[in-house]
Amino acid sequence: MKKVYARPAYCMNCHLCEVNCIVAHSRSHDVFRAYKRENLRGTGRVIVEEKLPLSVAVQCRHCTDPACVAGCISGAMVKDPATGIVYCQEDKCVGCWTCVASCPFGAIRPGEKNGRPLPLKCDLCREEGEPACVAGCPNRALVFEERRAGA
Amino acid sequence: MLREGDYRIPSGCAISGFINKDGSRIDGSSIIQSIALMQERSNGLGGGFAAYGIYPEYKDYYALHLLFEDKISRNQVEELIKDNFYIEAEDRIPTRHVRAISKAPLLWRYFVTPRVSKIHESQETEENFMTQLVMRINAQVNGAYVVSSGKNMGAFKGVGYPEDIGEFFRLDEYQAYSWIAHGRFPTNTPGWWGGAHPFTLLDWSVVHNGEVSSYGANRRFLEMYDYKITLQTDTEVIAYAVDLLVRRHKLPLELAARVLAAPFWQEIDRLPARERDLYTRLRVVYGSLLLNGPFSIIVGFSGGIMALNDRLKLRPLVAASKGNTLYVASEEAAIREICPEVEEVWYPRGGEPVIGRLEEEAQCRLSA
Amino acid sequence: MNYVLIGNSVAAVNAVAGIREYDREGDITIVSAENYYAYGRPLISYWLEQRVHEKDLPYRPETFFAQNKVRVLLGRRAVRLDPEARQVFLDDGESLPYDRLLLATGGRPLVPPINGLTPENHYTFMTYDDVRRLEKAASPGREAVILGAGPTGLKAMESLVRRGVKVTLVELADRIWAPALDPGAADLVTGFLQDRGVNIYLNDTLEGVRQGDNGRLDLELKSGRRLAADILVVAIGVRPNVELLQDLPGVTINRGVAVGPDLSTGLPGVYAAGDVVAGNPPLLPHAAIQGKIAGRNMAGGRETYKPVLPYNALGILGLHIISIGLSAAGEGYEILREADPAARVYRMLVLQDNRLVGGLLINRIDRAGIYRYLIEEGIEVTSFKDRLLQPDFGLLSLPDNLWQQQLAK
Amino acid sequence: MPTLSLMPPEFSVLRDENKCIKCLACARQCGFDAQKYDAEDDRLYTIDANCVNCQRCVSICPVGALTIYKNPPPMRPNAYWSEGHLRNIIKQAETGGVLLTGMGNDQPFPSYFDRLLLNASQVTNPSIDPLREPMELRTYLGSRTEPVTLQEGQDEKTRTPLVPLETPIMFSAMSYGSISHEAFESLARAAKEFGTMFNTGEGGLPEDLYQYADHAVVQVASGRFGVHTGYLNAGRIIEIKIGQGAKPGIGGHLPGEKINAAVSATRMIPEGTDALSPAPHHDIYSIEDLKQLVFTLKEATRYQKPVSVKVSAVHNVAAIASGIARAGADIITVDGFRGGTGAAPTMIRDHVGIPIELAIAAVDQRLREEGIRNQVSLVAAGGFRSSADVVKAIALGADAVYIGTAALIALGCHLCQKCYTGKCSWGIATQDPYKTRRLNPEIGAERLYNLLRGWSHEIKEMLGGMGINSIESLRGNRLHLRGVGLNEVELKLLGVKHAGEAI
Repeated sequence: MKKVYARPAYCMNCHLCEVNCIVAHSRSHDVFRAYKRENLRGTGRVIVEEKLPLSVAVQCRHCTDPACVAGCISGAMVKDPATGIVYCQEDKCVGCWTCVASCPFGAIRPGEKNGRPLPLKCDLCREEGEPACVAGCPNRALVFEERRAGA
Repeated sequence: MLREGDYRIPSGCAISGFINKDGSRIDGSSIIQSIALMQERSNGLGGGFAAYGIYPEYKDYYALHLLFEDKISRNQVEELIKDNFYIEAEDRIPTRHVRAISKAPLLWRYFVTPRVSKIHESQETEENFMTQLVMRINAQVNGAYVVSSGKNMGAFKGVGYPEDIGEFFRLDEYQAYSWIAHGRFPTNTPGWWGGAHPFTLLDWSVVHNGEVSSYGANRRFLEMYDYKITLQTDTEVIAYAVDLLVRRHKLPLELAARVLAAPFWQEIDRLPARERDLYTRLRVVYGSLLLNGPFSIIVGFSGGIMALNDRLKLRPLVAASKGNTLYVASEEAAIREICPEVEEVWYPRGGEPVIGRLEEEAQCRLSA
Repeated sequence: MNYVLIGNSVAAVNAVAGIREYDREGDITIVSAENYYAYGRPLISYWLEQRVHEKDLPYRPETFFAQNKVRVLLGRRAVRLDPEARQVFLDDGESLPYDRLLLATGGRPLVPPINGLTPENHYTFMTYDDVRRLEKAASPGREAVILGAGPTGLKAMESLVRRGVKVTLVELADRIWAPALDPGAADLVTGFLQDRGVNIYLNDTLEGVRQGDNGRLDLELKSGRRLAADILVVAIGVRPNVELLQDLPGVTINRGVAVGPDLSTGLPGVYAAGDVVAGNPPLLPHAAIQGKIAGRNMAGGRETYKPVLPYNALGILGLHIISIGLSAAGEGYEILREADPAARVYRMLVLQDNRLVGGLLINRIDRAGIYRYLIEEGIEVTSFKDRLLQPDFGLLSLPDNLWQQQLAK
Repeated sequence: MPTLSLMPPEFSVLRDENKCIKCLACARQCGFDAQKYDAEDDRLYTIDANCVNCQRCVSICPVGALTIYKNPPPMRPNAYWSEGHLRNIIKQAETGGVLLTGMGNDQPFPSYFDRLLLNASQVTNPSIDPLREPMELRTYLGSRTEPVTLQEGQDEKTRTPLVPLETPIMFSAMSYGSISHEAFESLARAAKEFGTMFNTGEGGLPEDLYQYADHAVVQVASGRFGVHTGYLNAGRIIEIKIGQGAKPGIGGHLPGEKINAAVSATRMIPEGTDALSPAPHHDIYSIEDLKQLVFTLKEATRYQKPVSVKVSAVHNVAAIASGIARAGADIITVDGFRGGTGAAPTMIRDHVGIPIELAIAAVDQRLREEGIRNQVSLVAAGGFRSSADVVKAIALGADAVYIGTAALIALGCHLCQKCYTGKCSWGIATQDPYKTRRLNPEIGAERLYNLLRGWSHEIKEMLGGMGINSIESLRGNRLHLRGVGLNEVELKLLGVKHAGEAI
């Protein structure tokens, strides 16, 4: 399946993927509203890790056998059999955070939205085509592509 | 009024020419008839002819056709000529009165051979010596101009419609195996006889329809080889370019044509390796001689004519043949006018030279 | 191919998915003793406190079964297996032939023999039926005693507290959830619960139950303490439901059903997954993973189940605890610890031979899965040990080849 | 350094707090410590004195919250004592040092490109539409052997191959070390993809970029960094660098901080040591020495590589060029006074050399007068800003041009002129791995390719307008140029007529 791959050699630590992710997952889809009304700062589903000069955007790998899906107690976390996208059905999540403990990449963070728990994880912008992080990456440090396993 | 040589003059034109490859000579009436048909393409500001094989009795002498605006210049030139040549014969070029032609300059011709000592002095070949002398006259002697300087050939040109010029020069009285002609449509009215076509050097003569956008590049390249550009016309640089490539650099005429109207790189890239190498070298070395922009030309020379179009074929050029005669002209009608039953008519592709040469036997006969 | 799955919980549902990866056509029948489509058992505490409603209980939507062409027999119990004939008999006498059978019967609450303890005077905390019964009793102001302060007891406690019930926890060990919490963490959690009005009695257990005239229970503890309560919840563990295979030749029962690496039992065509499997921690992720693998293997796959260490994420009254592996170990292990009692943050990593073997995170649980990855993979951490508890610990803290390999997945 | 600077900051950074979302990209990207973040107070602030107006923060800010203002002159306006002079004096009063700067001469000297206009066809000859007709930009560099002979391959063994360019635009010498590997690779990739050349500059060619060597002009400069037989033979053209337009007459200095392991390996000098290029080549003190080096290099490469000699455009450049041609060079590269640099003394950069337009005209004319123009290719460099500049240079007589600054701008350079600090925020003139990664060579190569594509297309349009469909018909074709506002001396030097004069 097509996934987002990080190319750390070109990650310049601007964290704009986080900004773009936040806007894409906001109600308003507007950067100012997302940050200033919806208070979404810090809720990116992609995490830019820093070990300067190195930095890299970490996000869900949409595993073949996702531990987060296996571990989900409510059935909220699922892997779409058609697209392969692992995503959380938000209204089913109870916030136990087994997914947080499950993910070997640390790519799921506990979050909340409107007082309800919400695992912050990449859903490849399910309905948007190219994920916002990739589309907005100024240095093509993120690519959205199909790679063969092990390649 | 500035005239040719003072600044660049673009012009549109009519050209026509033919060669009897068997060497049979005919008088100038048919070429006049042919060029006259295309009067639409001229505007009365220039016409001219070159004829080959017209001076069999003086075939080993350079036939210098000269025009003088006054006697002073004639004296100067004659002094120069006497210094450098033995003069076998000289006379006023015969003309007849034509109402449309006026203000004709003094027209003289000299049959000469260079003094060996002078050639030695110049440390040049005889031909280079000749060209340098011609260019010296054109550049340095005010009021004098060498109309032609080849052997057994001559150019006749002036201000007026070509048929009037032909009449004026009594071309019906000359016999030639090849004739080329030009009717001119300059976009201004300098009214100087030297500015008419053909332009000649040694036995090269060139008539030309078009405007060469690469003129500046061509000219500056030729200047490196001691050509003195005096007229600022495309025709002049074309004649020099042919002279450089064929006479001095010994390229076959066919290849010289491929310099003047070079194949596109995409064509060259597709050629087999050896040809590709040759054509690449031609373009790389002589790129500055590429004639860029619209043109059709006829180049006359001893023993042949060549017609050539620019590589995009932006100006008209038709070729036809019947028996031993090859015709080329701006328009097919100009050919059919003098040869109604041509056997073959074709439109040469851009950059593809049409060359007609005397048959070997005729060549021998004429030079014997 | 004819598949029969006994049990209708997480293991069985995942087995369906596993089978369908290989076999789109074979007949699948699920025999469910419960009257409900599969639901995540841990959701019952959320249901009890009304954070989850019945419509949200199903683990998979009903369409899942239709889409996967599964026949679900609800409220039916498998009572006998004939491995020779490859038939399983249901409680209503129906027999189902099978080519492949999955035993995913799970477990049931362990209820010890205690004086005066009857099914009527106590509650267990495992099924939807359990909490539907409990809901009726759990009204504000009442008092409950929960026997056992493990994860089940704690979740029961949480939901009862949220319903306004006053809760007392009785735990036999010297600290709550002793298998997962080391003493320091247990203290923190204990203090947190006590602050919220929960009574906790450690080193103690229930010895007798008497029903008073007022309907209240009089509970006698081993220590001699007596507690009055309206509700008694027993949450001290689970027992695998192995009865179907009991005494069949070729099957080894060791508390649970013993299985091979491919999750097959000793009987031809019979597999087992989930809490019923011997040695498996009764945890949902494990059931899901085993179910999937068993399903694949039943349908022709050749996959090995690599035992997954126990791990648990538990939220109690807003305190989030993640425990992984030997999270309570102390003596004989190298311990990295960071605690911020004011923020009720506790982070502890357990190492042995420079490898992580356990982790415990309270209230700061970001990136917890990376620790689990290191534990599961047995990765040597010497080179980045000092970074393990740094606030910015992440994949980049690992050696280059490791994070690169992870990100390439 | 005195604690109190007499000079207020040159720039101010303004942050629109209404827009700022505190994503901190600015603070993370600022290369000069001007943008700061105070985590404790969750506050972004700027240190204006550090700002060099490189525009990195402005460009990266996702909400357009930042603007950099040039502060008004810190003094009473004075047409003679300009702000630049004032700042320089104060800086030198503080440091006692030589003023350093980067990029090209930024002083308001006249630009002859801006005083030249091009011709177009009307009526008497047709213009040519490049969308419909072939339009040829291919240019060959090297010495032409004339006359062309028909004996095939007769002189193939001794003939130095000419080098084709698909467009008469190459990338100037910018050494690995002065620019990042990423920038270097971008140039190399774009050159290869477009079919033109890049120039290694004087720092050698990194091992992993030898795959682009067939599009490399490999430079041999006075420091001889990274020069070995493999390097010379790998490249397509060898260039002896005598001078550079930005700093005629002086050498180079790459500070040790820019010599990391990779640069050190490529340059063949110890890590961390300053790379000093002497002002002259210590084996070239005369034209005959140059000839020796030219032929040494030809021998070393079996006459398979054209040799270029690069000089600054100085007062007697025409005579120098003639000497170079006669010393056996196949290509003469002349770098005008607007040429860029990674580091140069400000006074030299701004006050030495002559405009490239005049240099091209003089050199081309001189070589023609001597009849040796066809023996050498003339490459012009130094301040080409647009395709029109390129067309004008070729019409004046250049075969091809080098672009350096324009290429860097395509890569992100904002001309802050701080290359010599090694802090480049755009990942170009730096070896700091935190910054070099900002320039993804994939993107860099694409942008450079696009630039070449755009310029080449424009050149075709201009050629077509002139009725020319091959670039060689423009070369030295000064009839297609007219001067505006030029005096007679200038017109004569340039060999062009004034606008309004007929053809």
